[in-house]
Amino acid sequence: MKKELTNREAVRMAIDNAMKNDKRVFLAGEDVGKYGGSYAVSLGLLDKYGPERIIDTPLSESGFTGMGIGAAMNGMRPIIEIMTVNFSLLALDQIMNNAAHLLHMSGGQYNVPLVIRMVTGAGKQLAAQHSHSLEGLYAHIPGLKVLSAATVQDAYDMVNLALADPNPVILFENSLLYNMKGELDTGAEPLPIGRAKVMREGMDLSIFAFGINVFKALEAAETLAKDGIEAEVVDLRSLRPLDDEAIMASVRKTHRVLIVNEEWRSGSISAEIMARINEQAFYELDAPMRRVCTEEVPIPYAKHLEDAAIPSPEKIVEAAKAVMEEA
Amino acid sequence: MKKELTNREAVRMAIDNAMKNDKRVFLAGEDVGKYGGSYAVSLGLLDKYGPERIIDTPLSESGFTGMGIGAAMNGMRPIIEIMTVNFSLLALDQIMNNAAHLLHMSGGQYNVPLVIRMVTGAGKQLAAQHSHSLEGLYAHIPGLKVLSAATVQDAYDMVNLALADPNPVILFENSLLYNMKGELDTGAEPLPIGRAKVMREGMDLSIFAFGINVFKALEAAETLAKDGIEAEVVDLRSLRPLDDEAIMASVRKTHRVLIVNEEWRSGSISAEIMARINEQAFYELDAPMRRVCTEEVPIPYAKHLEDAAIPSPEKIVEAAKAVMEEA
Amino acid sequence: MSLSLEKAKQFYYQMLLCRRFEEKSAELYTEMKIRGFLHLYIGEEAVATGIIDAIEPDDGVVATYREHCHAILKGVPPEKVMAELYGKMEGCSLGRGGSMHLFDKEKNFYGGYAIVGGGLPLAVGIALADKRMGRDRVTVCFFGDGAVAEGEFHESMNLAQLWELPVLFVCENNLYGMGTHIERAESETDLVKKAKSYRMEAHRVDGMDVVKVNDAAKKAVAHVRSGKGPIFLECQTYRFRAHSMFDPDRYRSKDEIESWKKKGPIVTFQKYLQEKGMWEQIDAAAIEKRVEEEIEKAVDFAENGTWEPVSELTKFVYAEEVSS
Amino acid sequence: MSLSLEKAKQFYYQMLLCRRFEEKSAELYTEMKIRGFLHLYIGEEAVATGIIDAIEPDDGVVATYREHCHAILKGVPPEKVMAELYGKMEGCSLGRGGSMHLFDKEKNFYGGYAIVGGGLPLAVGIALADKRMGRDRVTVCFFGDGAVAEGEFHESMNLAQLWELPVLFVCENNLYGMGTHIERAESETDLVKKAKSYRMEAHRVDGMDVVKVNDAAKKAVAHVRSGKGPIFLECQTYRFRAHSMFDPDRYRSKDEIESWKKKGPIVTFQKYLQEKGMWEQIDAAAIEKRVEEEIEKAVDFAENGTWEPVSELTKFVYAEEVSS
Ligand SMILES: Cc1ncc(C[n+]2csc(CCOP(=O)(O)OP(=O)(O)O)c2C)c(N)n1
Ligand SMILES: Cc1ncc(C[n+]2csc(CCOP(=O)(O)OP(=O)(O)O)c2C)c(N)n1
Ligand SMILES: [Mg+2]
Ligand SMILES: [Mg+2]
Repeated sequence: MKKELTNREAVRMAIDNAMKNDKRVFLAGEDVGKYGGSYAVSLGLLDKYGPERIIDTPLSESGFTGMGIGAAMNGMRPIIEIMTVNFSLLALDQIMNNAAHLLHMSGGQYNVPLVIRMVTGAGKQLAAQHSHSLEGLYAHIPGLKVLSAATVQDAYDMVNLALADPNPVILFENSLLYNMKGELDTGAEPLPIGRAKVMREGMDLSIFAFGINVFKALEAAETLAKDGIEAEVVDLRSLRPLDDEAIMASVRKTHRVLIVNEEWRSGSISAEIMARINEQAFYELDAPMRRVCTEEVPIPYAKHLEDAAIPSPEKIVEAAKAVMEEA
Repeated sequence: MKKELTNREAVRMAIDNAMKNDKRVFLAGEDVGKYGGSYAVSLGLLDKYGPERIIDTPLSESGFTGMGIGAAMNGMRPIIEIMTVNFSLLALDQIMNNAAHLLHMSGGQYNVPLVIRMVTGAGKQLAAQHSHSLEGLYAHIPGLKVLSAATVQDAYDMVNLALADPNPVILFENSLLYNMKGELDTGAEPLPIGRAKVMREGMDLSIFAFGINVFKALEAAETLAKDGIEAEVVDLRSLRPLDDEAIMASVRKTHRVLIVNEEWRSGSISAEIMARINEQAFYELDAPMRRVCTEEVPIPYAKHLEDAAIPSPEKIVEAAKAVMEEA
Repeated sequence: MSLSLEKAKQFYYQMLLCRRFEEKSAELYTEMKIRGFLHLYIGEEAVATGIIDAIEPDDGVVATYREHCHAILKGVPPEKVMAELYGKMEGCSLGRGGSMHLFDKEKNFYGGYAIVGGGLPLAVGIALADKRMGRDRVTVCFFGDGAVAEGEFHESMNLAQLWELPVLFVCENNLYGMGTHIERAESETDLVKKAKSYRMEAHRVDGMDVVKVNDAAKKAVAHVRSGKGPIFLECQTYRFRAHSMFDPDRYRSKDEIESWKKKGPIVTFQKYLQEKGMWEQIDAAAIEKRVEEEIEKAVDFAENGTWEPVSELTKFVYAEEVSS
Repeated sequence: MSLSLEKAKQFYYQMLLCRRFEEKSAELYTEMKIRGFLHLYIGEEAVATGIIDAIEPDDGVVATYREHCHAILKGVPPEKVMAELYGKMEGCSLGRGGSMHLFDKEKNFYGGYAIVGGGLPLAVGIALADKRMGRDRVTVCFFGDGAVAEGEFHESMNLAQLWELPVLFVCENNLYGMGTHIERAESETDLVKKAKSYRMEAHRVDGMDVVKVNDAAKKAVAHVRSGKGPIFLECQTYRFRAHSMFDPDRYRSKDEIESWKKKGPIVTFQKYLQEKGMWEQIDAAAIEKRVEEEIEKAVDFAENGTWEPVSELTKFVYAEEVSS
């Protein structure tokens, strides 16, 4: 069945359906209940499922994330909402040392079917402590799967994919996308974890992006098209595992690469993608790869400075042109 | 003055001198005092400086790291020892959101002259939760400086460099190196933060490494030399900032690159180095770059599995040969 | 102990300044002059007013993201705070921090911190430095009831008491952490008991009554300054506005809010002054006028401020020189 | 309440098995058969013995890195524990975990955790799942006095009590976190008070006396199982050996250690049995022999175990199938 709805509604619908169909599923996090979710994602669910399954937690990120891990070890399918990725650092020990490592260190006995949702990204003038993008940090950790939704379809599908997965899955959601509308086909087979998606075909260069930057890249691609440059825009979707096959297929087609992501440049996931292309498709490259990332600066409050710090369609166009101008 | 001593003694001596010469310096962390330091680095210092300056802390990584930040904001020069990097995740919020961001978010008012020392690395059969290498994670954070000592000289110099720096500096120490002897020249001008060091000259390929892997790379280089391959081994030393100039200089000389580091491969600092070489010296490359990292697995306890997980001279030799065999 | 006329005027002026400053900020927020998160302190002014009055300019303050008033009361000029909310270079954090990150080193205002609980360990460290360096200073650390659930609260309480550091912990218990009532966040809602479980001296005070807060603060500061170790003060208060400008405030009743407004800090103080026969003497109208002028000045200052050139973006990521 | 002969034999056997198992492990460590960190429980056996006896096989246990005895007492065969210490595939964690990460899902042994405090939130979650799924189970969570300083302790205590979850928190207070005496780590050394500050029911018990521990545990487990919420038990005990095999044990006096050895759990229990006139009846020599045989068997088993092929290295990073 197809319908149009917002990203926010898509996530909510997926959680709602899961709660309805599987008694093992619960949602826990700060203000997911009575407040309705800090970004209103879970609005209305408390009334429907009650406080035993829509669990408002105290401000104890480490405690309630670890709680989710324990519940997952003991047969449930928790969805833990960490309000934003900025606060997830307080829970990182639990996520890395327990959720991600338990299966291995127990010799295969305890898998952790846990879903952790968190809001990521800058762009709302929330300054240094509330604007992080740390996708690459999480994608570095063996044992985790890491997804980032751009489209409404993925916002919905990824909740389901994550819940169906026997491993801990991190879902990144960008609050700036929550109000974006799109089409959802609830009957469609979801594109699995580990698969990227070509959002726009093009022969001249490949732009790899995920989350909100998919849209910035698409906008840039339109501008580039006016200058006769046909960019292929690939939504990476799955940051761990990365879809090497799709990435290399696009590189083999275009021979030129631009990566767009909102993390601080150094050591961000853009570096890993460049590394893999170097390893797997070196001879396909006609020019140095480039990247548009966030400047290496804690995000400033002032709008013009924040804008200057993060990727924009303009910067993408400029970088794409630079890639094209190389020998 | 030149003398031979161990890595552990070098670190201790540097701390000791700093304590002696600057009343603002103190050392705080778990068991740094009465126990003598979990790796005996600070042995004897409690007797010398008393519990006000050699401060045994409770198990409160976030609390005492944040304490160090506050003390640094208020005129002191704290050295915080986080027993191992594995436990530093509990303090990561303080390190990223406070130590690294304070100067910027205060508009330049509060710098944080804090030194954080931690032991890194695997190789001691300490299994999944006690064997991390997370240098790249820290090197990703703007506002921090990140150093990794391999030699006795650097073990000593880096403590001094870090203490003299007005910014928060993370010092990684590998406990497997603590007993290694080397020559220390206390009179020598230390190589600054941000500078790599060529440890062995070679024309055929560049091997970039840091910490314990410098020695594995040097060992591999000897083996390679027997097969007529002359590897240049570069000790990166400073992981943030990276010494782009030295890296590119070596690439321009050898045209072939191998990176060795003990982090999990994906998203490790090896990726960033590859990315920068792609960006800054793409046309200098004669072959795809390669890397020897830790396998993407939580470190297993069993020795043979742990050995198989982490870099070794044999793996480096093999990878170097593969780099050389390319077109 | 009765208040001097001078103090009475000062408190009334300060609370009114805070109130009007934030009312204006809210207005400017809807006009989109101010952006990001804006957390208003309206209803809680007696706490910061009473506490900060009890310390010296040389003493330090560590605050949260709800810290406009704390900054102003600590001496940060309102115009610099307003310019900060605008994101202008003339702001107290040069426009980099915004509402949640006000700083003023000169005034020993150690900043607003937006990670709940994140400021507490810093306060411990600032106090440790003072103690080690033999300085006579006190550090006041403000935080909310919600922060009490964070591990960092616990670690900080223990460290401060263990090392007997000169910190005054001020818990602004406004009953809610965002939309979560303390009853649903804490198994023990008597926060004084929590502090006592670290052997810390702890008191509860009516946070709507500036005189009571001030009395408690003066005693607490004297204790802390004398080297007897930290103190925990729970100030019972209430926020009249939503958690932030984004909050639709669905989780509490209008009645609850109204009943608290009746005991609001300004009304309460007014009643107190009337009882003491001081109300006429303070000349509220003159104060209101003075406040109005200051706010106007602050807004003007902010409006006329400059935007930092984008070329300066990466300034202040690293300190260049070795600080002494 | 007097102990049955059967129980007496069981406790003596269990404590001796623990003791000898670890003495053997220490030996094997010096022979380099066992590597990594090895944390011995010697001196503290009465705690795990008394507690774990009070729960059912279906109940869960979450432990620390000092958990050989907890695993064995929870039913993990000693040979599987020994094989794990060897790093063999036949180990209870297939050789991947080692001493600090023993696991046995079948026995509801949820594992050994090496990040101090890291197991507590898991215990909260395990118990939450039981409560939500309407299961009658109890989860016992062991941790040391050192863990009490970690933020996770605080967060977990609050969550467990707030949601009235079926967890029994057992604090093994052996006075030291590595080399740091509790007096130098906690501003309040009465740990029962800490638990009470969360409104949690809490008791202190002599952790050197298996009978007392067992009595307290039975009461606590009954309370927890009945749905009345969590309980905190502080067991006062002492470790006779160094913190780990790496620890030169410089931070405490020989005298202190000796004085505690005099009240060691096995000696204490022996005295108890003598007083009750049961000592002869339990036939200590037979038990000693049985234990010896078991240890031998465990070592043989471990010696004859196999090394997992290196090709399997990355197995168990991800679960392949959707678990049901
Ligand atoms: C670690 C962390 N978790 C969550 C948030 C989001 N958040 C901001 S304020 C707040 C409520 C804090 O309540 P309280 O401490 O009582 O302070 P108040 O806002 O009532 O003054 C929350 C959940 C945050 N900023 N930091
Ligand atoms: C978070 C963390 N910090 C530090 C360590 C290193 N460490 C291991 S055990 C230990 C002492 C723990 O003491 P306690 O909780 O009393 O348990 P005990 O060892 O006495 O049984 C320390 C500091 C660790 N494993 N985890
Ligand atoms: Mg509050
Ligand atoms: Mg202990």
